[in-house]
Amino acid sequence: MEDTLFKILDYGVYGTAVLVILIGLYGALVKRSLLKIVIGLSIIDSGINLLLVAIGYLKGGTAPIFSPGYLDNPKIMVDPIPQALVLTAIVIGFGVTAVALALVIRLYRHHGTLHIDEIRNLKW
Amino acid sequence: MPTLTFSEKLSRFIVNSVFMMLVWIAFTSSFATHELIVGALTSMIISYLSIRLFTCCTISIFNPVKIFYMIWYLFVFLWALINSNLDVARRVLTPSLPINPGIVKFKTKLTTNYSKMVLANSITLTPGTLTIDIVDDTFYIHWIDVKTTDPEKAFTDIAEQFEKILLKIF
Amino acid sequence: MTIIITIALSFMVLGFIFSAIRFVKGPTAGDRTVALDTITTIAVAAIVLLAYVFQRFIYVDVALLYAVLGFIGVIVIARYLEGAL
Amino acid sequence: MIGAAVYSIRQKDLLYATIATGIISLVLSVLFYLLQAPDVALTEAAIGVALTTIIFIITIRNTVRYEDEHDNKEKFKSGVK
Amino acid sequence: MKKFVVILLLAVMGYYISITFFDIGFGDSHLVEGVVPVKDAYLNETVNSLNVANTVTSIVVNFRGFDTLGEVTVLFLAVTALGGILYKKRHQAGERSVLFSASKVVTSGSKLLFPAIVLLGAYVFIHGHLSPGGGFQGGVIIATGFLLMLLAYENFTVGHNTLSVIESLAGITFAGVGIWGLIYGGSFLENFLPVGTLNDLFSGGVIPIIYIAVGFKVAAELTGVIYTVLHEKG
Amino acid sequence: MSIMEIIGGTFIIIGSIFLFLGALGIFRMPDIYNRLQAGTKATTLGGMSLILGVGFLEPSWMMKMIIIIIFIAYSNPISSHALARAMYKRKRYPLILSEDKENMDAYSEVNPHEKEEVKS
Amino acid sequence: MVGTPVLFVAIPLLAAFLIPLFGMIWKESVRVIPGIVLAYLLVLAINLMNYVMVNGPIVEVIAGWAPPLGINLVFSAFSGFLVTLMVFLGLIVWMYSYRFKRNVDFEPAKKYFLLLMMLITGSVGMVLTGDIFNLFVFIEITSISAYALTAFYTGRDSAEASFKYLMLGSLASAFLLIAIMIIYSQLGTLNMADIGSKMHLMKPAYKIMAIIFLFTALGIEAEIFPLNGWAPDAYAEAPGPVGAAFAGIVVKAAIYASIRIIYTLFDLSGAYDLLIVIGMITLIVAETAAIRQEKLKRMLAYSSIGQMGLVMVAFGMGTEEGVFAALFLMFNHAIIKSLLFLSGSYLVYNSKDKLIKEVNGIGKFLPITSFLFVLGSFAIVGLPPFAGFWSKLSVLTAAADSNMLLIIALVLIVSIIEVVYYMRVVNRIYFFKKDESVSTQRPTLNALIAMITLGAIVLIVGFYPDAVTGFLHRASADLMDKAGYINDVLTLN
Repeated sequence: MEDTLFKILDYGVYGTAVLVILIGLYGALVKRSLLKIVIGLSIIDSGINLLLVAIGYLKGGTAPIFSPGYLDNPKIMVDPIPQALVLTAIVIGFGVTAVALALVIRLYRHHGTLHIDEIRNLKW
Repeated sequence: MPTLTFSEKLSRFIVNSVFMMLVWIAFTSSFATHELIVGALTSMIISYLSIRLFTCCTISIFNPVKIFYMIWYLFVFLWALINSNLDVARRVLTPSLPINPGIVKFKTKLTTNYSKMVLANSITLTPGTLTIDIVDDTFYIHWIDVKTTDPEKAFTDIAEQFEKILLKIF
Repeated sequence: MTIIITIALSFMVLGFIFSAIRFVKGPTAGDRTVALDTITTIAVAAIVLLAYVFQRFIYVDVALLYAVLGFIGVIVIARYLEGAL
Repeated sequence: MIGAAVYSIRQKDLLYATIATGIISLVLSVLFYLLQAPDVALTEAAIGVALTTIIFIITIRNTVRYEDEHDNKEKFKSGVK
Repeated sequence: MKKFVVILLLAVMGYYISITFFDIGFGDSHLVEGVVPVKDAYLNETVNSLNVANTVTSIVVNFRGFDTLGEVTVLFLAVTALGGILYKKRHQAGERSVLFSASKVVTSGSKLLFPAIVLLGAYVFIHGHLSPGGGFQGGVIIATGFLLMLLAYENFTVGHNTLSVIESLAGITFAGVGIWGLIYGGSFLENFLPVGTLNDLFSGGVIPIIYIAVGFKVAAELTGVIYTVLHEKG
Repeated sequence: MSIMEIIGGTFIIIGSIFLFLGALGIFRMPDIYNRLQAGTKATTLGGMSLILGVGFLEPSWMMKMIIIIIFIAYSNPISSHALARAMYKRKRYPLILSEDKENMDAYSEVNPHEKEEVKS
Repeated sequence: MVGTPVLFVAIPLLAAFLIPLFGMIWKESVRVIPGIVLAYLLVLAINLMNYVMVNGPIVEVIAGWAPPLGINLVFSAFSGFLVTLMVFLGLIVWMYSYRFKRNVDFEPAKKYFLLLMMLITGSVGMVLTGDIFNLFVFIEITSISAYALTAFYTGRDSAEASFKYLMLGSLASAFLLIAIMIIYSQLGTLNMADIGSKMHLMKPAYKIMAIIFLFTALGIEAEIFPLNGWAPDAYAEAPGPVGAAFAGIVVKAAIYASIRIIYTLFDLSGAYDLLIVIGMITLIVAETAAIRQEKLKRMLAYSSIGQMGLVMVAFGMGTEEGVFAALFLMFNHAIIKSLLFLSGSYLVYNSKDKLIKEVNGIGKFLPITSFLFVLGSFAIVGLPPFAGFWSKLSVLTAAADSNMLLIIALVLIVSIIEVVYYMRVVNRIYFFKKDESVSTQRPTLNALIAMITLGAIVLIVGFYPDAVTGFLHRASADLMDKAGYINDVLTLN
């Protein structure tokens, strides 16, 4: 039972994460709507978080929580550090998304559109 | 927001704290002393802060008769839920989709908001019906297989069994 | 026991697939939200079942959270569709 | 999850894209859970289930719902925005 | 044309990232030979000298507590930035976030559920060192409860001053505990309380205190975010 | 295999079948209200029964399982009710198959129909 | 020793949480508290610098765990020098913007000063930290403050500039996280010294991937060429003092981080060549772009990017003279570019488009401000008696020592371009006729004091360069000493 589960997880996880990152990048770079760009950025964040957690994974491991019954075997626990980092990264990503959406609202208030070609006053 | 007398506040506070405490014990699933102390403190603080919000019932809810009716209601409700699921299964699995949907209405005798809410939830989970709106006393029900459009008959079909018990509880 | 859990999980995966199809097809926003709601419930069940598979009681907290908060997301969308927001 | 991501990028209606991000978050949370990271799954669940949705939806309410500007004008004329 | 170039670029990038990570390998130790990873030390110290069950919590709050301080600050800054970006000279009179209340089912339901959600949040951050979860998650849950109330009622308000007072007090608690550790133990955020026994509610020394402070702070901040954003009328 | 395991396994199988049927119902039903009907009921009971089954397999988990069940049973109907009301206000009128179109839609006395059907 | 380096982060954070509370009681406190904090930090920095000059670097440990486990802060001669510079500039910017434009109202003032303080704190944290993930957190603190400050004015384009910055910034943080994870998956640690000591074990392919991602990420913050799209817009649309803070503080921190990574973490020799090539391209592109600008602040921004390219080139030489020259350039650039931004924003105070032609003949109306601007222009192009001359000279000698003749030629050509566009502005200030439609604004007293302090420093360093070169030699020696750094951090306890 668990073996089949691990086989599914095996290489699919990295593949999924990389694909999600690429899709998000595509959305952020190609789409012309500001909201789509923000959605793309948040998708990139998801992909990165998945990648980070996948790095800390250990086959047959269990969560690094020493609850009763799991007190004396730290060897089978998955790596806790990437999880701690991802915790931080998720919260930071949320903050950035909120700020980005506030900027989108303000741009709309001034320009009356979200289309990036009509907003572009400043040259790159 | 209505102003509350002291006794009302006290009774709400007690009811609220007891419920919170039960929920806390369910969350922790443990009877260690520390957990119970912290749980009691937390539930008291929260119930004190939300004393205006949690207005479901007074201390009289601990009356044994009411508790008996509550348990009975639970059984009636579970029976209806299982029935409704068999009903859904039958409809979904039949290739021709035997449905005849429509919206009917009926009036209820319940007065408080909470009892209406419980009734609406029960109706939603029982065979073939889905509450769409409550306007004052009138329930508007989406019925997957309309048997009658007369409010009285619809009431007997859909909600009577629940309302009888709910009237006793609230 | 293993075979029972395998069967249950495969049923859930099938359910997920059907909901996903409804999500992609669904003509209105409401249909898509119904699909989201269903997927949330399936996820709650799956998380509890997997907690049993992994034999860790503390994992159940995740399911608890989804059970409590899952419907708030639906209400957000419903309130927007209602025109209240 | 990949499907939901592709969908939310390709969908013209931003509301549907937002609901799709909800599904991405849910699947992501289950994946974290499978990778034995309940802490992260809990965080992703708590943030993704309602908070992200509400800020996206409020932005949509304050701006436009359709990616294509022409669509918006059509909808605006017929009174449903 | 631009699309094509971007896709090509992404394909190249994706190829290189993929081969790197596939080469690193999934699900087993991929360290360079002869390196002792930090995680072993973390796992041992967590049980043996801190007596905290959840290693992730001990890392987030104690070993790498500085990151958490920064993270809380990021949220605080996000609230400030939202206020700054969406600032208007004066609010129009009668401006409401939600136009009308929801139906009776939703209002009564959320009224009943609200204390339970807050209790769940409290449970999550009080038990942060024993079970998954902690300050952030608990705070987010409480903020979601407030979101529910704000959505269901047209005239539910949250005191803006109360929020900022709670936020400031919680932040001061966090930084103050850190500075107390500096004075008492010699380094910032050092633990100065007895650590208790493993898997007991009162264990882990200073960790639960910090997590409770973080919980209050995150709850106040996110409620502030929701409140600010809800009152923004385009 | 003890008696508890048999009970738990039965509940789990029943639950998963109902979850699947709920999803199938969402897939097959013709309009949003019927989908909500199928979705809410079947998934609620399915989830409840499956979680109860796990509770039987591990009796010490029972209390938490019951609280999860209570929350599911409490919040699912609320959300589907809110969604149904929102869709009606959004002018997505229910599909009516029978001849008697006037009486079959009682809710139209509160929210009168408008001619034009709008894509939502 | 009077304090520990952790106070550089802890005290501003404590103050940031206190400001809303005090703001309810006494409204002026939202302006006063950041000033007090920055002044205290300056005193602290100077004290710690004195200590470090005598006793060697301070390594501070957080939460009582020795470095591979806990996070550590390093206050060495190099980082301490930059911290002192940043805190000093922060104080100047604070004094300048005490009652600047929108800061008069209570709510905006509260947010402005809070964000400004956090911007400085984040940059200081970036310089001090010895942990690679902590670096990420501080970068995020800095960038969020920067996004909000860029969009601080409610004009049309400020939000656009800020959005552009935000987009690139989030890509940067994504890349940074990927790089961190590649390194972590191989070495199992996040501490910079620990990574540095184990880096030779890593496979070269991974090293290249990691350094590409790291460099892309930090390059966005440090305005390196293909990634500097955000910079001119952000500089031009942000409030004047914030532009100075960007040029003087944020970019310095980003440069520090990338240099620390290349010098201490990695042992790739190709990285130095990469630095030189990228720096040269940045230099040429930015300076040629600067000459075409019509807006004053955009011109200054492109000039700033060009200077950063020059700093990169100097670091890329890899010799101790090169590092010394780069540090000298950074110091001069921080002081002079801040002076230019501060005085320049009074020159175009009331105009809407901030065009260069609007400064015509302004020398008669604002004599002191114009004089300071001209002083800054002369100094930055490297005319002999001013500060910029010595730094350019040191770059040239360092290049000559390493036999890099191409760099010498390049620096000379670029200097000529700089002379052209700066002298154009100076020419307009003094020898053109005033356009009557443009109204001028006299600087307030605190702004004047701030600008004059900077001008005085420019003059002092110009006539007496030995005032800083001692520190700089010490700092550059410190940067080159990789083994010493690793030893200091890892042998704690």
